[in-house]
Amino acid sequence: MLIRLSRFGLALPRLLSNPQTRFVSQSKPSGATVSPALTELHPVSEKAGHEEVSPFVKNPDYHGFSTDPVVDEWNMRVAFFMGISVALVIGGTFLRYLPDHGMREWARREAERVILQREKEGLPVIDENYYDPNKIILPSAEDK
Amino acid sequence: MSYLVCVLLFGLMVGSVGVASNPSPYFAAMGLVMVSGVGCGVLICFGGSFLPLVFFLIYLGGMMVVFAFSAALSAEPYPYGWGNRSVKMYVAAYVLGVGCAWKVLLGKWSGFWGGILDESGELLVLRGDMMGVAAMHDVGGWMLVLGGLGLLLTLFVVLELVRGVSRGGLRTV
Amino acid sequence: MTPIQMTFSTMFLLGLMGLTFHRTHLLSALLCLESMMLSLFLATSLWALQLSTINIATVPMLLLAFSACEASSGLALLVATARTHGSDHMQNLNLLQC
Amino acid sequence: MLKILIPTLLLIPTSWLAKAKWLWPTTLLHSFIITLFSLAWLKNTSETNWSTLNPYMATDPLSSPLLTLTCWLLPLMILASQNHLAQDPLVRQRIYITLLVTLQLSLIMAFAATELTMFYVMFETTLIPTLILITRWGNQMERLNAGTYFLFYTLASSLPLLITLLALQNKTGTLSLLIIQLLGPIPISPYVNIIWWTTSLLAFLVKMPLYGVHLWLPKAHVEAPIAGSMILAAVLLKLGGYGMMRMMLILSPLAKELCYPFIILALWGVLMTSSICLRQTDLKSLIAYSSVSHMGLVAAAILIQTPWGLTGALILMIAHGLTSSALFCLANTNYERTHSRTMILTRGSQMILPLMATWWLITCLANLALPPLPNLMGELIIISALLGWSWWTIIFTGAGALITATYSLYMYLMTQRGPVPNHMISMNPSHSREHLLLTLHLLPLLLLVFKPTTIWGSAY
Amino acid sequence: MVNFVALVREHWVNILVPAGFVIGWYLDRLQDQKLTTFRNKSALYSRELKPGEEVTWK
Amino acid sequence: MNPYLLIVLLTSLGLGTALTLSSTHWLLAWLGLEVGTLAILPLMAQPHHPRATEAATKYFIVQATAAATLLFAAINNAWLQGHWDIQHMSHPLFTSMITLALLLKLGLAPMHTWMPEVIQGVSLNTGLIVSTWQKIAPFILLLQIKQIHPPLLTIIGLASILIGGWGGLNQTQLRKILAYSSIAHLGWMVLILQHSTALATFALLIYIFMTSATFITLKKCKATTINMLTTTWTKAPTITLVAPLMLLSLGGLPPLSGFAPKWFILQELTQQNFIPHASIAALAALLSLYYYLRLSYSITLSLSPNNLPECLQWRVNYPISTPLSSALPAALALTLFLLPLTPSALTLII
Repeated sequence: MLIRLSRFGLALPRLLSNPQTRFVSQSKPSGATVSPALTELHPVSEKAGHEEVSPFVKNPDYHGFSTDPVVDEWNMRVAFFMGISVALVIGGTFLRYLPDHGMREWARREAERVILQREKEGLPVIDENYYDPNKIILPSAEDK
Repeated sequence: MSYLVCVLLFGLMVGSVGVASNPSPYFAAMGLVMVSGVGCGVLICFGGSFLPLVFFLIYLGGMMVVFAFSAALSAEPYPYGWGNRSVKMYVAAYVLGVGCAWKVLLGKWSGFWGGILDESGELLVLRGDMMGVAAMHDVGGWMLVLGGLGLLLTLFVVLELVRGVSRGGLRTV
Repeated sequence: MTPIQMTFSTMFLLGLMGLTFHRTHLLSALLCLESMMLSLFLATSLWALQLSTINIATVPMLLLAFSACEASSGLALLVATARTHGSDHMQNLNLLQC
Repeated sequence: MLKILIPTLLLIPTSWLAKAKWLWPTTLLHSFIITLFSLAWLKNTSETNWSTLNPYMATDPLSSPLLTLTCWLLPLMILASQNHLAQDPLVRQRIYITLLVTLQLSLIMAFAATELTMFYVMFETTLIPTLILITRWGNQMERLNAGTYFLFYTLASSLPLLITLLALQNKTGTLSLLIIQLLGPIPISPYVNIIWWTTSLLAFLVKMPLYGVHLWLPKAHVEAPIAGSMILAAVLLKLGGYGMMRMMLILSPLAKELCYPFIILALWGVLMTSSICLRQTDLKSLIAYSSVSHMGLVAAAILIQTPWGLTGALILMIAHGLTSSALFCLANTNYERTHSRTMILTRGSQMILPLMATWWLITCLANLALPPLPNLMGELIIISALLGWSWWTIIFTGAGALITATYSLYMYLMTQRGPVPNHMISMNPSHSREHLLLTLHLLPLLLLVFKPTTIWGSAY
Repeated sequence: MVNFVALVREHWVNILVPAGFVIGWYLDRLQDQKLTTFRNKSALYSRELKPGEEVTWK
Repeated sequence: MNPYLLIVLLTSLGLGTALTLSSTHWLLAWLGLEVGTLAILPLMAQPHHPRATEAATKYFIVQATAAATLLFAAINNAWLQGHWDIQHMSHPLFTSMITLALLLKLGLAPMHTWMPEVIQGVSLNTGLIVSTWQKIAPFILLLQIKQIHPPLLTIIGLASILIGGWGGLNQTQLRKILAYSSIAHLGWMVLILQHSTALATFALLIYIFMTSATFITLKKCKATTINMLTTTWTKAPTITLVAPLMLLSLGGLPPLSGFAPKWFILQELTQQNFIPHASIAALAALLSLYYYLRLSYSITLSLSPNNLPECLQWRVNYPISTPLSSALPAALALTLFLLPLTPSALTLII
């Protein structure tokens, strides 16, 4: 998808022969009435100078990596495969299924479940006696 | 005897002030001659005989010739003597300084002459200093070699330093 | 401190001050250096004479030899400087200052 | 630990031995492999928080997100620099990659070090590659000035730290982070205490940077090449925050009141730098000042030393690392086309590069902390932690958040909307490389929304 | 076959980083073993491992 | 120069230092220093142009004065205490005098002014000898005498670090910059001298490695001013790559071996509770770092495609290969990569 979107600019090389672009008026210039700002910036006669040549002139499938089309293509493949498929997808999966360290997630889920349950039963969310006092075996007085 | 030594020591310092007070090299060399002559006398007073001889020979015989030659080399038309104003200032300052220093330290002598004057030495045929120099030649092996090496090295150094390369030359001021 | 020690110390310091404070000619600087060495020679030989030891009497000889070396190299430098700088004025030796 | 370090080290010979043609794909491939392996650091099964232990290095929940961020940044830097370096001779491209790899190596060793002296040495080691990146591959003449500022600000503040560390070593006998947290308070006089506290934290506060000692940062950012800006914003600033968190551990019982001026300065800096952003004309400088403002929040959060503050600081550091790096990439795509950083000259990009405008929008929203993103998570936690510390801070944090939103919007509107200047009419369309680059910045940010515990540090 | 040789000559550098990973993995394992030499022998653990029993660390 | 003579002179240089190192008697130490001074004079004056002669003269006068002062103090000590042993000097006045004389020989801060001028006047090879080999003998003497006045060395050390930094800031001549760098480095050694002689020796060793690498590099590029450095990349590209690292190592940035002596010295100072001294020294070292940084800017960091801060030379000196340049790789390796090895290297010295 992204690759296709980047070809959005393909129309430009064709336009380069003509300094007009689609962002300026597309109506046919009638004789000398080219927009003055445009002629000032891009004098028509001087376009063969040392200007930057768009890499799309040489390689219409340019991906921004290299001027050599083969390397460009391979570099694009490597980058997308390693970046998206490997690093993001495999890495994301790895991170998603990391073991629950110290059972913290479990504890949280359990707590939420308990809260929902207690709310349903109309009990207070947390009892003031966290442990059931009956179950706690206190040392008897003579042990001291 | 000690009166003579006193005078000689005074002479040493006068000579030093003469060298240090920045006169022209002519006069400074003269001061140095005076120092070395008086120094010779001091050594003799203290009972040496061989060392003053060497001293005298080297200084007055060897060194002074070279210094005089060099002084002639860098001769200047209007030499500053000790009578000149800036030199006089220096002389005064140094004499004052030396005087003060002596005055301050005068009370703190630990015995006037410190060591002993070797009076009994006159009975001996061989003097300590002569024997010492003989000992240097006899057992001082490597030190002697070292001294010779230093002198040889100096020969090379001097030859290399004054070697004329196609430019430069001896000029007067 | 004995007067003798005081004397050669004064001589040495006079020479050092003369060398340090004000010199017009390179030659007079060398002469000051020489008077310093001379005072050292006197000091060592007086020390040797006072102790009347044999071995120490070699010290002034070596000192004299090396001060002669020093003096002659100094004079050689004087000649070299006179060649390159035209004279032996100390103020001419200013090519290397910032 | 060596599982990552040795491959990273071997990336250097790889970059020198690779065939000229395959230089960039090869290094990219391998840096991604290293990145993938580095994710394993996030798996922490130890009971004491420290894992992947070896005698000098270890990871814990505090350092592992930063380590992973470091590793994540290397392929992105390689990806981002390809166009910038296309004109350079081959050898210089190789040197450039070597520098990036060296930087990563020293950063990994800095974040993973368990010994404070080693941390310090590695902290300083990062200076040299960064300095060379800035001053060699920067564009303007002012880069030399920027490099000097960068080096001297950092060194002048961190040399006292070295002496402090050495003195601490003499006092306690160890600088190991594993042991030093178990030590009791160190007996020193209150007067020395003040100096000690200041020198320990000043290095990191300058590196963060704190408002007032931040002058090196905009210069360095503006002049650095794209990779330099990215790594500087994403990781090097975080070195300051990380160091502070570590040093705070030792200093914690001491000098409670000493942090007041610094907190005030940090919060005031949030306001001031974001206001400065509002009237910036230079795009990269704006992003740099926005970094300063975010880092001010982080500094304040660390200085109050509550668990929430530390968690918020770590989340904000990671999120800001990805966001500001993405912003610099976007600025660079504009710069490579228009050769200008002045925003008034690069208006209206939405008309020319519409997909880029989407990335701009998402990144700006991330920068102003839009709800689901970790940026918001971090800022919210920091703001509430500061609020719990003192009510008055809400004035600064609230106004700061407001101005942050304003300047993000200003940046977006300034670059994307408006009339297209006439000199922008023959621009290259955006490359798939750049889209990939931004995807790789923003997707992790989005994915972190689903599992923020990876970057929460040890406090959850 | 020639093609394969050419391929190797062109891309042999790709072996470096994986090789580094293997070396690093091996060294890490050595290190772990060294650090945990006494892990299952300490007074805290208080017994030797039975044959075939899993170690408690990992 | 005649190669036979060169051999004689170089051997004498070695002999002088060896004599000083092996002596226990002040006279012999003095003889060694004299031999060393004499032997280097023709090497310094060898091009026989005015600057070389002038440098040789200045060097001679300073060294001869220092040596004479040293001997004067030794004789006075002998008069008062009756022995000439180097290691048992104990009279406070004359020990200080000898220390000062040795510091003058080394060129430390209040007595440093001869050093930049002399180095500036001589060729790079001789400069290398003057700033490394000639430092060894006085330095070892300094190590051997007992220090009576601790603040003396501390003050002189700190002053040297500061002045070495300040002096180099405004220079455009490489040799003067290197002379000031030498002053600053010696300041570090003198600062630690009274606390740990092993560390001082170690710092001297590392300083010798780094300085040799720098001098040989400059010799290879035939560069004597900062402007001449800007064309290094045309002559020696590899050197261009390594030079900034070498300079930053001189400046003492961490991963390079120049950091090691500073680190250990600071550690020793903090251990002895001289924390303010350590801080001043560490921060003063930043001053010298500034000019190293400036040098590396003009060598490498502003290469040709990017814009330059200095004017380019219009004439390119081709790199030359001296016998010394074969030592460059070793010196460079020692300059850059020694830090991880230094703790064990230090145990070799101690």
